Amino acid sequence: MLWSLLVVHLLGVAVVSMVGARLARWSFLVAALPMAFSATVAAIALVDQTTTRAEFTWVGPLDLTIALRLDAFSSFIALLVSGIGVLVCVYAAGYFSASAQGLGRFAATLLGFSAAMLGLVLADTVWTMFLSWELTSITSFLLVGHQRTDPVARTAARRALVITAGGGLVLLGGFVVLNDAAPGRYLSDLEPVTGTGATVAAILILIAAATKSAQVPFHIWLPGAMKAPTPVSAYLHSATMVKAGVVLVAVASPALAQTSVWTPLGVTFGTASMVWGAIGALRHLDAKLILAWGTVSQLGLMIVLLSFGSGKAVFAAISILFAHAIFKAALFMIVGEIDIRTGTRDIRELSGLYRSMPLAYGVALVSSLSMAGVPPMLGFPAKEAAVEAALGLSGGERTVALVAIIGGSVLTVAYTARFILTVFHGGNGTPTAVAPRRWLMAAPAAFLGACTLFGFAFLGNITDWVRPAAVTINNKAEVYSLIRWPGLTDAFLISAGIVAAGAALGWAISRRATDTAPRTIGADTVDMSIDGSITIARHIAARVQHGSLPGYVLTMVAVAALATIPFIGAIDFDMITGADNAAQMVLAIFVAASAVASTQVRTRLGAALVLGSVGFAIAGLFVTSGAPDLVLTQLLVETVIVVGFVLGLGRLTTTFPRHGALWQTTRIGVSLMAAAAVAVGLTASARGPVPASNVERLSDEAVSEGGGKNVVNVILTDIRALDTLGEIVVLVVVAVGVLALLRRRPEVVLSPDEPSRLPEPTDNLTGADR
Amino acid sequence: MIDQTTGPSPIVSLGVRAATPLALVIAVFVFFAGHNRPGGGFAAGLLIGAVLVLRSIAGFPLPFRAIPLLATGTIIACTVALAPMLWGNVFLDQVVVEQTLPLLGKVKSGSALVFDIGVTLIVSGLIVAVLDGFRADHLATPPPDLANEKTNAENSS
Amino acid sequence: MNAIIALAIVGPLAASGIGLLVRERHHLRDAITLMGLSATALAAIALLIDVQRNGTTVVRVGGWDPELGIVLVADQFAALILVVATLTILVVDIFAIGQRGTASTGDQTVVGPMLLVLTAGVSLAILTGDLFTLFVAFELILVSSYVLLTHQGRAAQLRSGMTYVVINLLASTLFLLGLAYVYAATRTVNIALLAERIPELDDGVRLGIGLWFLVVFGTKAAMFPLFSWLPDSYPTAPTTVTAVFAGLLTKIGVYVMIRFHTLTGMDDLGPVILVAAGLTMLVGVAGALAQNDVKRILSFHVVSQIGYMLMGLGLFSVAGVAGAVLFLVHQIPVKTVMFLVGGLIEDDQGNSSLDKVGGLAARRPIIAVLFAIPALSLAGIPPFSGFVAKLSLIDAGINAGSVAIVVVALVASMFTLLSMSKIWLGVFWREPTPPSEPASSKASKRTMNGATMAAVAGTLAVVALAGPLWNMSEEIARDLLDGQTYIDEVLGTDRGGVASP
Amino acid sequence: MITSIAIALFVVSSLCAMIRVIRGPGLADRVIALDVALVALMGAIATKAASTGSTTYLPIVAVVAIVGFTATVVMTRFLEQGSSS
Repeated sequence: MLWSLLVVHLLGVAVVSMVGARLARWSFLVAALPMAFSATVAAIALVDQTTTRAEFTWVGPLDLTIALRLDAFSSFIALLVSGIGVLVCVYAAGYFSASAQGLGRFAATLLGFSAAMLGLVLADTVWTMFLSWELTSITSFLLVGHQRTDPVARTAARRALVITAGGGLVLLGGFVVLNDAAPGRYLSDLEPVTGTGATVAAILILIAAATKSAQVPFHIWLPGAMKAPTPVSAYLHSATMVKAGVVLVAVASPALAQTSVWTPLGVTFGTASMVWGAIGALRHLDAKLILAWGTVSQLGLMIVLLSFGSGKAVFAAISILFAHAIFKAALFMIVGEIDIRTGTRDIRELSGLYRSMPLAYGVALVSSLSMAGVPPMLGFPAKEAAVEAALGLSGGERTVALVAIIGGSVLTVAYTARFILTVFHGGNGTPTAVAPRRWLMAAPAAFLGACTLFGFAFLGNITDWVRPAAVTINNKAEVYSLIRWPGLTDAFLISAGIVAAGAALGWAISRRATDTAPRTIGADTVDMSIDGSITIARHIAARVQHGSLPGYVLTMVAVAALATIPFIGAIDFDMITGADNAAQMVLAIFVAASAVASTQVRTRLGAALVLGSVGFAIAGLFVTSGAPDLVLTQLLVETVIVVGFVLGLGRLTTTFPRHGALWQTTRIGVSLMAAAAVAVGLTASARGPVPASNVERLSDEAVSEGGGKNVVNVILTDIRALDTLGEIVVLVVVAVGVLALLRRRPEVVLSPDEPSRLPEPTDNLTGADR
Repeated sequence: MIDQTTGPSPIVSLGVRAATPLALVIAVFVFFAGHNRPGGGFAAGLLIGAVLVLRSIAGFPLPFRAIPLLATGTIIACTVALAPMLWGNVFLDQVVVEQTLPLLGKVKSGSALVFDIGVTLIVSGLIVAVLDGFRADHLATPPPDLANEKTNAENSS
Repeated sequence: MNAIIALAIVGPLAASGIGLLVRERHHLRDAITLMGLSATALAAIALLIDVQRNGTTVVRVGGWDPELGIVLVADQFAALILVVATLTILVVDIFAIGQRGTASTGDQTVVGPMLLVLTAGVSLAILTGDLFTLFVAFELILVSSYVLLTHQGRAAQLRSGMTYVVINLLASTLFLLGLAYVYAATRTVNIALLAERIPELDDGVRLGIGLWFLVVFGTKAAMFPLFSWLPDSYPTAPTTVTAVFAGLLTKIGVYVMIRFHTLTGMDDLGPVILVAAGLTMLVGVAGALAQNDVKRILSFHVVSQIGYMLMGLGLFSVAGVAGAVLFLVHQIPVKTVMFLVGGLIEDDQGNSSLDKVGGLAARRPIIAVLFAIPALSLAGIPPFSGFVAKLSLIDAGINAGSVAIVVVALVASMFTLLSMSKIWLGVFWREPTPPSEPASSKASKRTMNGATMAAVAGTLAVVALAGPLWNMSEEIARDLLDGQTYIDEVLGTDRGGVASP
Repeated sequence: MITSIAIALFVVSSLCAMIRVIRGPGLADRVIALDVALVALMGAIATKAASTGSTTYLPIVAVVAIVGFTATVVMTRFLEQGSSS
């Protein structure tokens, strides 16, 4: 059953992305179908209060299980996600013009996002949640950057991606730690844990939640994301994605609320966001940004309540989450409608809209009152519950909670008042010119407005839904309910004071004319640190990837030489003897002398010949060791190499280029290091005791099994014939390569201004000989 | 000083002609000697290669193309590697046959010897390829007009 | 099974010989290449099935005793990697055949045979139980890849080919020296015997050998600070070649490193490997961020991702090594796909520079999807294969208490995503740029898209099979770290005369 | 005894030639010197073979003779061309 939800969504994504190009904006209506289906399923589960689960094991030993659970809490949130999704889709069909491009893709992505969000809500294991979490980041990146030719949208999308996906990695760390600390299989039955692991997990999970739910200081991506088309803002940035952090905190709190950091850190995040978000909402001039900052503030309130985690607080948080989703989606829709119908969202240019857009005004007013927590709107009992919750705490927590909630709420009322006053009542009296109403846009907003209004009438039913949801998080939430008229309680008096103070403040601020649009503090910092890390990366890359082959070779040789350090201690000095006989000694000295001499020869051919003499002398060493086959091969190979040099040298300059003294010294130094390293390595590894040599056995079996007296030959053609087979194919490839490379006229000739990365400058490497 | 336009002197040419069969005989000897003495397919291949280098310098055209030689060598070696499996043995297993050949007397030859033929073909093929690739014939007959060639190259690039 | 192992190694070699003979007849040559590669891939699959059912197969080549001759060992690790590797090469070859219809230049006659030799080298490197044969396999891989790298004969290719071949030949030289050390100390190059004898050596010698081979294999694997040859050479090569290189070559280095360093009990090198792993991740990803061309970005990612596998190895725990094995399995197809997509972009636009290409998401949505899946996988975003692999490594890291490397891994992941978004923003968004002229034929586009899709399907298969793959990886890791299983399998439990004195 | 002296003399002459290879100064000097060194080496091997009756090293002499000759010819050819262009 639960899988079918996701399957239907994914099928929808496939269908919409295939036929979307033809359907244009009607593809949103197709995309609404799966959402409607899951909304129905969620609603049924909510009303029946049933719990359904589904799971499949992906990688058992890693605890990688994908499990879904539709219970009181998740069906409640899922209903919000899918229900508002349906409305947003309808709204989007009206929002976009018939000629807009790429709507099929957009609708498919929106549906994909909805599926991810559904997964996140239903997740019952950490990895299900993480998977959905990351998918929401990715799909929202695509949605925010919908206007892909607009650089501002691209930057905003990148910023959102970096912050939310970065938060995702923090979450990954948090979940791994949590999995270790709290070895429960399902999120729904995590036991409370404490200790270092739990504390680390708590910190990481709260940070992750803060990035997603746009909590200060991670909120900076949210205002930028307003660049997205308004349906996206209405859906992602009010009702759903930003709630992901809240859901995470809610789900993780049973396990982690006992840790010492949980409440302080969560409350800090939340309070800061409440205050700073509200201040932002009071400063900005773009109606949509005002709402976005308001969202930051409201989310802060939910995080504060969930962080306190008392029964009342959880109950209040879920109530606010519910109310907020409804009124904020409606408000975004209205702002989008204003944008489409007047061509602007700047509050300085809007004038007298309360007359020219009466329906929108009505909906906005209802929703705003709900946001401010004024009866008879849904927001009122929710806010009331929050104040009650604060009053229900004790000691220092009570003070902190009261100050935070009262302060935040006053500011909330203030920016709400400012919003209504400036957007609808502002201006010079002459109403802004307004295009005709589009019913597809107006209807969903109106529906949400009605919900806010009628929700107040059906508080009993809503309580029946919210309470079990809250109980899922904290089983002490049982006793609370949303109350229409509480009487003159402390909480009510406080609420009344909040509204009065906030309204006055809002009115005062809305009178003040501000001319310059404020900037989002910190957004530049993010962009700068992204660009800055790219710059740093460039420096690092230029350092290590300098393109000089001799440099690479030197690095490699030096590293190899360092690798022989452990050998030094293992050298057995007693074992070292001189030569076996005089000839060996003479030849060895000669080899060394020739090797040194080869570095002093200025002409290439000369160097080749001197190296040849090294080879011949080594053949002599083989003679003294009684290895005739090696002598033969060595001599042949040396000769062929010299001949090859002669043939090839026609293409190079005849003399070596000269180098600076420093370079020369470095090269000599590294060469000596390499020589020492090889000597050390061989001396050390040849120390005893070694297993007896198997040469005897080799020569016996070579004759008996291999049928040859020449052991070397038997080794080559029989015992290790596979190696020989490999090596002769190497020769074949070399031959083919020689032909392929040299027998063709080169397409490009090295131009002199290109920096050469070759070890030696060459005049005619590519062999332009025809 | 040799006249550059006509290639090497008749003496070199004659010397090379004389050396060719001699070297080839030695190559055959070395090839068969390999089983019990220094030598084998690799040395034989290099010897044949040396002959080819000599001939090439003396102005004789190369008698083979490299790639067929290389390909044949590879196929022979691989066949020898795989053949024992037809008889249900491990691959690259050795099959020894004893027989008497003219001049060489009693020779114990096995699949290793066939394998060695592959080695020889490939080694000499490599040398042909190198000669071909480096256009060793230029060493024998220098381009008619080096200066002219250079200007052509510059014009075309 | 003996026949199948032989087929996996000698088969492609023989096919390359035949391919060379008929190299001028394009269709025949392509058919032979395709057949050779398919046969190898089928052999690999058969091998994996057999190993699953009947356990490790050991072939004593030519019937010689392991003390003297060569053994080929098809254990689970080898069979698994062989399957992934051969399938990858097969897909790339199909892509290459499709590309033949495009404007790409160069001597195409040798590509097929060289690809076959490369395959044989890879098979040999994976299957061999002998350190010297491993050297031979490396040589096969090196020379064939050098020819593949430079066969178009462009100046930039020749220049980077020089870097490639010089560094790798130097690595071969170091390998030979390492063989000398090993043989001097233990009188054998058989890996099973080494697994038995190396741990008994004097600590100095043992660590010296371990470090030395770390340098050798590290160069092949492009480990910091030995990776510089890779980003210089890969981007210049033709697409198909880079795809194979990126998918396979460095991974073979990692494969042998995992095998050698675990079997010979180099646990005390763990910290060194971890430091190298962290630096590899960070420097690699920094390099990627700095680039402005798709292929160059991807090349640096090859380096960066190596760090993750090294991390798994460096932990020297069952979970860590298993994570490294799983990461290896995931990386091979993912890296290949990414470069194939780079090839598709190049085919469409004539180049892959972020500054010159744009708007592909609108014009060629298929390419966008084909890019997005492996890109997300690379960044470790679930549900793609990279996530499972990365999760297993991070889990192992935390369990081992190596928090520093976990943090580095996460940070590197972050930057990986950032650089992927850089490609996305540059290539797929922005104003569309006109396609290159002349456009490739429909048929060749279809083949190339099809091959890329098959490879993407491969990466998705890793996702779907993550469970069984993890179980296999864990078993592999346990056997590697234990060592005795491998020794017994290769040498036999009753080894009268073979035992070391 | 005689054999030893003969071989020693061959080795000494070979070494002398090698010194010429290293010191040069001209390319032609090096080429000729390398040839001399090879011939001396062949002489030494042949003497050894004659005195012991062992034929083990004889193929080497034959091969080295042919190959050494080839190498010298090639290098001469190269020198010739180098001087002409």
